[in-house]
Amino acid sequence: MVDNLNAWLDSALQTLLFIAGAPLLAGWIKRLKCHLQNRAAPSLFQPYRDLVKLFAKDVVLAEHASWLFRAAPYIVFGAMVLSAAVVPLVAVPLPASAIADVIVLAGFFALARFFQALAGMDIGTAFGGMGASREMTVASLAEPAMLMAVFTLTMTASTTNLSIAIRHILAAGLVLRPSFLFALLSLAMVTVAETGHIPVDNPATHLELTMLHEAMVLEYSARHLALMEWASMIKLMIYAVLISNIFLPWGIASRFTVAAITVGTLAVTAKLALLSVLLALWETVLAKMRLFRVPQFLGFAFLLALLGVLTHVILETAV
Amino acid sequence: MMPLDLVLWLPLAGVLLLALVPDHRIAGRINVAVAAATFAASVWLAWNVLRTGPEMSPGKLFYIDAFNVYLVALTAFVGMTTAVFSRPYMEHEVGRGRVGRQRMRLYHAMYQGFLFAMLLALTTNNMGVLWVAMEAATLTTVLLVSLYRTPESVEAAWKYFILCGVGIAQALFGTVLLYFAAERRLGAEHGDTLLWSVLHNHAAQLDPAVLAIAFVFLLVGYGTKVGLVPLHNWLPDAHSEGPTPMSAVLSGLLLNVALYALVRVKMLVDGSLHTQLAGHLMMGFGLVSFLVAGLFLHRQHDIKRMFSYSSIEHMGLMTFAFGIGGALATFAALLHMTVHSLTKSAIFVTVGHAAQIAGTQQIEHIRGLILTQPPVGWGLLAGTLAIAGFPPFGVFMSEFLVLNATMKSWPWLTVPLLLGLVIAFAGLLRHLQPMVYGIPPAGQVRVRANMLPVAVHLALVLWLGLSIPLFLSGWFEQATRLISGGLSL
Amino acid sequence: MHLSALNLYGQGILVSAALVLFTSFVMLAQTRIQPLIYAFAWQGALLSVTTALVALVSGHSHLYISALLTFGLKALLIPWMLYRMARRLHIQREVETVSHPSLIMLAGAVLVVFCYYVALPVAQLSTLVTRNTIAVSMATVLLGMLLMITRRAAVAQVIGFMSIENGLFFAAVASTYGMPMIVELGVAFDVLVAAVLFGIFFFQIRASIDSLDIDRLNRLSEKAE
Amino acid sequence: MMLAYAAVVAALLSGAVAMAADRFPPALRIGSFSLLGVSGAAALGAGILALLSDSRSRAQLPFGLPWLSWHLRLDPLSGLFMAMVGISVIAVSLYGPGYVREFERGVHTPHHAPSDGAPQPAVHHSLAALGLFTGLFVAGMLAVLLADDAFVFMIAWEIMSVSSYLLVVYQHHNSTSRQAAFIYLLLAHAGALVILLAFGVLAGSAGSFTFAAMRTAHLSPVWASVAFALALIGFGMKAGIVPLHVWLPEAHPAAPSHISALMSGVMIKVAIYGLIRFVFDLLGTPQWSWGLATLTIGTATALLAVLYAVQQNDFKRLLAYSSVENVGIIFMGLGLGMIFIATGHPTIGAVALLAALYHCLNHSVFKTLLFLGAGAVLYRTHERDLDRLGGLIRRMPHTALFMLIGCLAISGLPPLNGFVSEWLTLQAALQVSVLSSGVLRSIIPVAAALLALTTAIVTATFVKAYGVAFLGQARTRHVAHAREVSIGMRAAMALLALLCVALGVVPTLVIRLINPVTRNLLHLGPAGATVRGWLWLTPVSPHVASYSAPLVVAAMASTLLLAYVLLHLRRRATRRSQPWDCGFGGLNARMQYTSTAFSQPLRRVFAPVWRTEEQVSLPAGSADQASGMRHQLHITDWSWPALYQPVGHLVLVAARRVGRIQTGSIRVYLAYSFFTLLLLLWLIT
Repeated sequence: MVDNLNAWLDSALQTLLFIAGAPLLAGWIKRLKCHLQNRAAPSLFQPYRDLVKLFAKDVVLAEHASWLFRAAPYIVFGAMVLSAAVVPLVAVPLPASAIADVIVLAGFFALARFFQALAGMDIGTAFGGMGASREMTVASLAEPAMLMAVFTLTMTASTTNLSIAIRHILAAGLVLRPSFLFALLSLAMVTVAETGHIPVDNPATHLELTMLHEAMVLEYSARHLALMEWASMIKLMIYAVLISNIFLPWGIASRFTVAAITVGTLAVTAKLALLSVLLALWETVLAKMRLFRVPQFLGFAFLLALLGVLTHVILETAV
Repeated sequence: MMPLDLVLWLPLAGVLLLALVPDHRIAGRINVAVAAATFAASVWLAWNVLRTGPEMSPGKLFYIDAFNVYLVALTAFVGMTTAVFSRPYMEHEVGRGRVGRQRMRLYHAMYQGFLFAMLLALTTNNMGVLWVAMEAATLTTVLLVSLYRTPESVEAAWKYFILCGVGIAQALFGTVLLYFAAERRLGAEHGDTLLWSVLHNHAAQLDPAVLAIAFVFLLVGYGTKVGLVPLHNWLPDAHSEGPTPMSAVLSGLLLNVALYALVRVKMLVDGSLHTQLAGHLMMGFGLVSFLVAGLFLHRQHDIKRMFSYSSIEHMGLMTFAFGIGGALATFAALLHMTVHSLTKSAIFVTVGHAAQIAGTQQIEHIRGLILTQPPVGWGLLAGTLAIAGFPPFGVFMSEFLVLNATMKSWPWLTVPLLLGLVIAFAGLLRHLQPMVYGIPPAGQVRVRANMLPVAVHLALVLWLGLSIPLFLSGWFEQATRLISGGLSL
Repeated sequence: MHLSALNLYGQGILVSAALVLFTSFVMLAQTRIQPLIYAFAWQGALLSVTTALVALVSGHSHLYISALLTFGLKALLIPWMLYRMARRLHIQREVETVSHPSLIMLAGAVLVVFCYYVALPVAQLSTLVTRNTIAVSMATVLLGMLLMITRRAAVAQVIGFMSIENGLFFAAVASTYGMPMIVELGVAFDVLVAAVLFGIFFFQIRASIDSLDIDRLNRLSEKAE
Repeated sequence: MMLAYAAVVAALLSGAVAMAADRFPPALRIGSFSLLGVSGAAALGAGILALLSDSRSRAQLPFGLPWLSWHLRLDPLSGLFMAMVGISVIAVSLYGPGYVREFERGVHTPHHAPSDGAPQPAVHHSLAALGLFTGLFVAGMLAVLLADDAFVFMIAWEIMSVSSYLLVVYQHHNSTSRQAAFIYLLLAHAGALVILLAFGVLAGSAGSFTFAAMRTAHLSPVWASVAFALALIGFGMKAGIVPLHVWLPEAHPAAPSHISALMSGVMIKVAIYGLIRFVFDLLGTPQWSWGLATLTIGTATALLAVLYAVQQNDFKRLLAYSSVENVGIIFMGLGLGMIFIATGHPTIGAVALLAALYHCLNHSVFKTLLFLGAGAVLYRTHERDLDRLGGLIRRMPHTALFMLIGCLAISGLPPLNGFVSEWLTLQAALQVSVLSSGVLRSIIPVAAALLALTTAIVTATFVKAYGVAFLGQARTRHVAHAREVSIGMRAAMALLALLCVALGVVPTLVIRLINPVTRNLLHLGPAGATVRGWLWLTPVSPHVASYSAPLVVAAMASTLLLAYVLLHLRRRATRRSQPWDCGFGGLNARMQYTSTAFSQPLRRVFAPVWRTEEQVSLPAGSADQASGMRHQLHITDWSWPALYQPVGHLVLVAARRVGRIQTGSIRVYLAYSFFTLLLLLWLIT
């Protein structure tokens, strides 16, 4: 009972860490990019400052913004927090991930997206609608790809419970799985698309016709905007953590000892840092692609994920 | 044999009486009265038979068994309701000046004459007299078909006359051969050997070869009157050009009686031949008629013509069912006879009113009936759904049984049957829906319509669809046993 | 049995049967209305003669009645009615063009053979002197139909119809020494009424399409518009 | 059982009462609909009792054929579906009285000119007909669920079809609904005959039409497959599987909205009931090939239908297509069930079947809700075209809220009910590794992937529908002045919305309720679905997968609350001003993204799926291009030209051919009978 309680406590803390860490990751990526594009880089903690500033401001609403517009940021943020809660960051077992498995995780993302898109359309500006439309298009391809990629894992571990699955892989030790290769690739592509990064979207731009994600939050200000931004940072972090902890789970703590936890924290930080370097490089070398090539990009991701599942079924399961 | 005499004499008296009454209004009333009296008598007769089993008249000239007694009742009933309908309808026609006073006399007299012929054909025990009655049925109706004297109606009447005449002539040849075969076996005590009862009792001894030939002639002969494709060509013309009450009784009664004759013959032939020849021939004709008529439905422009094709279709189905033989199919066919003639006559009544509302029989000019005159519109809709075999109407029950009988003995024939049903239904609905629904064009006027017969008929059909009353199913089962040679359900 | 084995009457019956068949062919060949009617009358007469002979041979008295009936009806009354009608409609001299008359003749001949072939089992069954006449009567019936099919004049069709009736009657007499009396009477009555109705129809048709060419009665059809 | 009778009788009575409505309109509003409500309540009660008591009660009525009286039976399976019918009917009975006022006023239809172009007065449709057929319709559906022999089943089935046809054609002043109704009745009749044939095959070997006899019948595998195929076609026709679905998006929107709700929400469920009854109950153990067929069809249906749905601009058509898509998902569940059962994994099969049943329940709730909502919009604005709506969230706040819940639910978003059933379906699909057949192991994951794709597009669809209709600014005057609908109509929607939430939050209780059904069909129950108490939903085993909706809701609520409180510690003013819109000024309604525009990217992506005729025309000499530009878009279903037109053409050609034989020349006719005679004579000798 006690360690059960411990476990819950741990998962709560882990979630907090997750939420708190998200801006840091964002800042780190931005910084790396600036260095790579040899621009003067903002501080690592710039995102925190932005958030604080936004929280402090007064809200400006469009005249005919409806209650939905105001409720959306909270719901989006809440959905992201919940998703963060079920993804093991530094330690398995994570009892919280029994509440909601990967499918529910995808569900949370969809929920957030649903409200974000609606919020975008609420004011009735052309950009809002455009952003919503494009976001839904991209998502309708990215979401299944992501699910498929994760299904590779869940079918390998024959469970959809993330922490159990990761523990299973951890226990299996180093096994080269062709299916994971495909899954990893597609998950990476999905991550780029879902978190609004080049080549699908450019988080830096407000160039009207190119933006996806930004277009939906155009009308937001102050705390609402802050919540939205933070939520998207958390989302990025979730994807990053998923990739790192599923495909190279080593170092993640499987017991609640201080040592183990510390190791886990260090490990995950290292992994994320490394991953962000890759992302930054990727963003620097590539250019944003035309919107109508995005579906092909994601279609490819979907295909890869499907290949992953199929190779798993065909090659890796004993008949 | 009191009721039987009444059943026959009443209409005969009606002929003479109506031939003398000059005023068509009074005549119409008398017509209704006589028909009603006949119906009462027929019910009495049916009741007797139900109580005391088959009856043979003293001269052995008439024989009432379970098979024909309910047809007698049915015929008298439809005759009555149609008479009720025909009174306002024909008055309207006279009002529109389509018919003169004189011809109304002819009309009423011949109406009763036709009923008499039908009842005679049903009740008689003598194959020869049966033939005479069938011929008489043609002769009485042929002048009514050309009642309006339009070129079309005359043409229709001529075709009706010639084709049915020739056809019926074949039937007579068949009858002669039947007599011949009988006489060879049963010796020549004259008169008796043509009695159906006698023939049926000695069917087994009759010579197969002769009966086969005889059956062919009788099939072609009576089949022409049943309206089997390709002998059907007179039917749509006669139905569409004659006055609507005539169409109602032709579809509702004449076809039935012709089929009745055919089945009687089949019973004899089956008794003699021990092959399924008769059955197979009937199945073939039935199926062909069923399918072809279904296709014809798609190309109709005249509302009465369309429904006459639907009659052909259903006659085909019944012939098919009788052809299958066996208890289930026969029961189904008998039931279908009943519900079809009730429904179809109801439909023709409604159609008559619809045509008067629109002032034409052209389908594309009949529109939005349920907005112009709701009772007629709904009546037409209900009737068509009923005839198309939608439950809870009785037609569904009989078609259900036919399908299952087929499924039992000829599984693969269910496919063409289903196709036929769907095609026919599509044909009906595509024409029906615009007539019933939509915005009525200018110039459609309400008419004095007596929808009582329709209501009664459809109510009966509905009742039969929900549950068959015991006495009726009792008749059907006896009849089934008679026809299918002792097989019972 | 061999022909010579029959008595004179029997041979007479066969002869008249042959003549009846012959008259059918005559009608088939005859394109003018008036002679057609005459031929029809002759057929009726021959029919009644045959009936009388059969009555003589078989000694069925009621056959005499039907012989008289036939004579009165089919040899006198109906032809006379038709004749009068033809006069009043001024068509008695009308000649109609029949396509391929020789072909039709041939068809008729084939029909006779066919009927013989069909009627064979029946004939073998019979013990009457008149057994092969069944084939003849069947042929008469079918020839009548052929006549109706090949002719466009309404009158010709009626005659065809009536000759079918003749064939039937002939069959009844020849194969079974006649039907029961009541049937005979009923049939005769029907035929009479039919003849009257035909008369009425001539005028109706004349009134509607002022011609008696039944090929012009083709308003009602299902042909694609 | 008594309750079930009561339900049917009440429905019939409500029809009978409505007969008076033409003279006395309140008869329909008050009498008929309250009786309908009673009927619904009774049905719901009967269903739930049957589920709880897990009992089978039989009865025979002295109707029908002398040797085949009507057999009735109420068991958990029919109970479950009866409950569904009950729920929807209750909602409709609340909703109807408000909605039918429109018909009392007589219908002016601004946008549908009558087919013949005649000047059109207000058409007064018969209220009596509306009420009567509604009653018959409901009674028919209930009777189908009660039937225990093929005869009653067919009768009830056809009554259901015909009455719904009469309701579809009810607004017959516009030709579109006449067309729709025609197609509908035709296909319905064809389907019914196919079903009849399927029963015939069973009865042939059973020797009787009672279901009891059919259960014991032993068919050869071939005949069993034939029966299955026939049943799949027949019931699928009604449920609207691709490509037999064409009638559905035509017919459902054409009916009055509360009827559309019943048809889409419940009637197609009755069809699915028929299939389940036929396959799982009467046919005995399924073969895996059947499962594969069902799964494939289901997947294709779901994906294609949703792709059509996302392109619709007519609110009700969109909903109808989404019904087809949901039927697809249900069929996937059934297919998986058959596969797992046939391959000897009944527990997993039970999960799949459970998922299908659960989805039936969910869909019946939220689709009814959505149609009622669309009806409410239609009622106030006389608009079905999304591109003419907009901004309704401010005009009709309550309706908007309920619709939002409906959209969330149908998009399968946690924690609402739609999500649960899709989650279960996916869970079942993920158990593929237990199968030995390589084919299945590789096909099922693909199906799962496509299901995921489908749900994603559904989300897009409903974002579009909701966003365009309820958010932004009003696009037409009608819409700008719309008012909230009557309390009754709102109550109906509120009820359903509440159910959506409830079914989503406590799935375990619902599953406990449904369990008897699967247990009876498969003679066992999903072992672990609720082993860990009401809090945890663990379909296969706690270790494999678990979902705790209550906790999710709790966590969500607490997070939201926390965030809100933290952010509102210090009271700060919120200022209203012009939207920024990247600095462009002068925002107006025509600048908004339309529904056509919204779905344009998807249209590009999946172009070959539709027959799109798109043209952008620019009239010459128009001063500014933007205003002169016209954009026309027609999107049609492939299955029309591919499947139906050829058949129709074939029939007509055949008819013309046959027509030739009837030349009108009497001599030809005589020749016919002549040669018939000769032929027959030649045949017999």
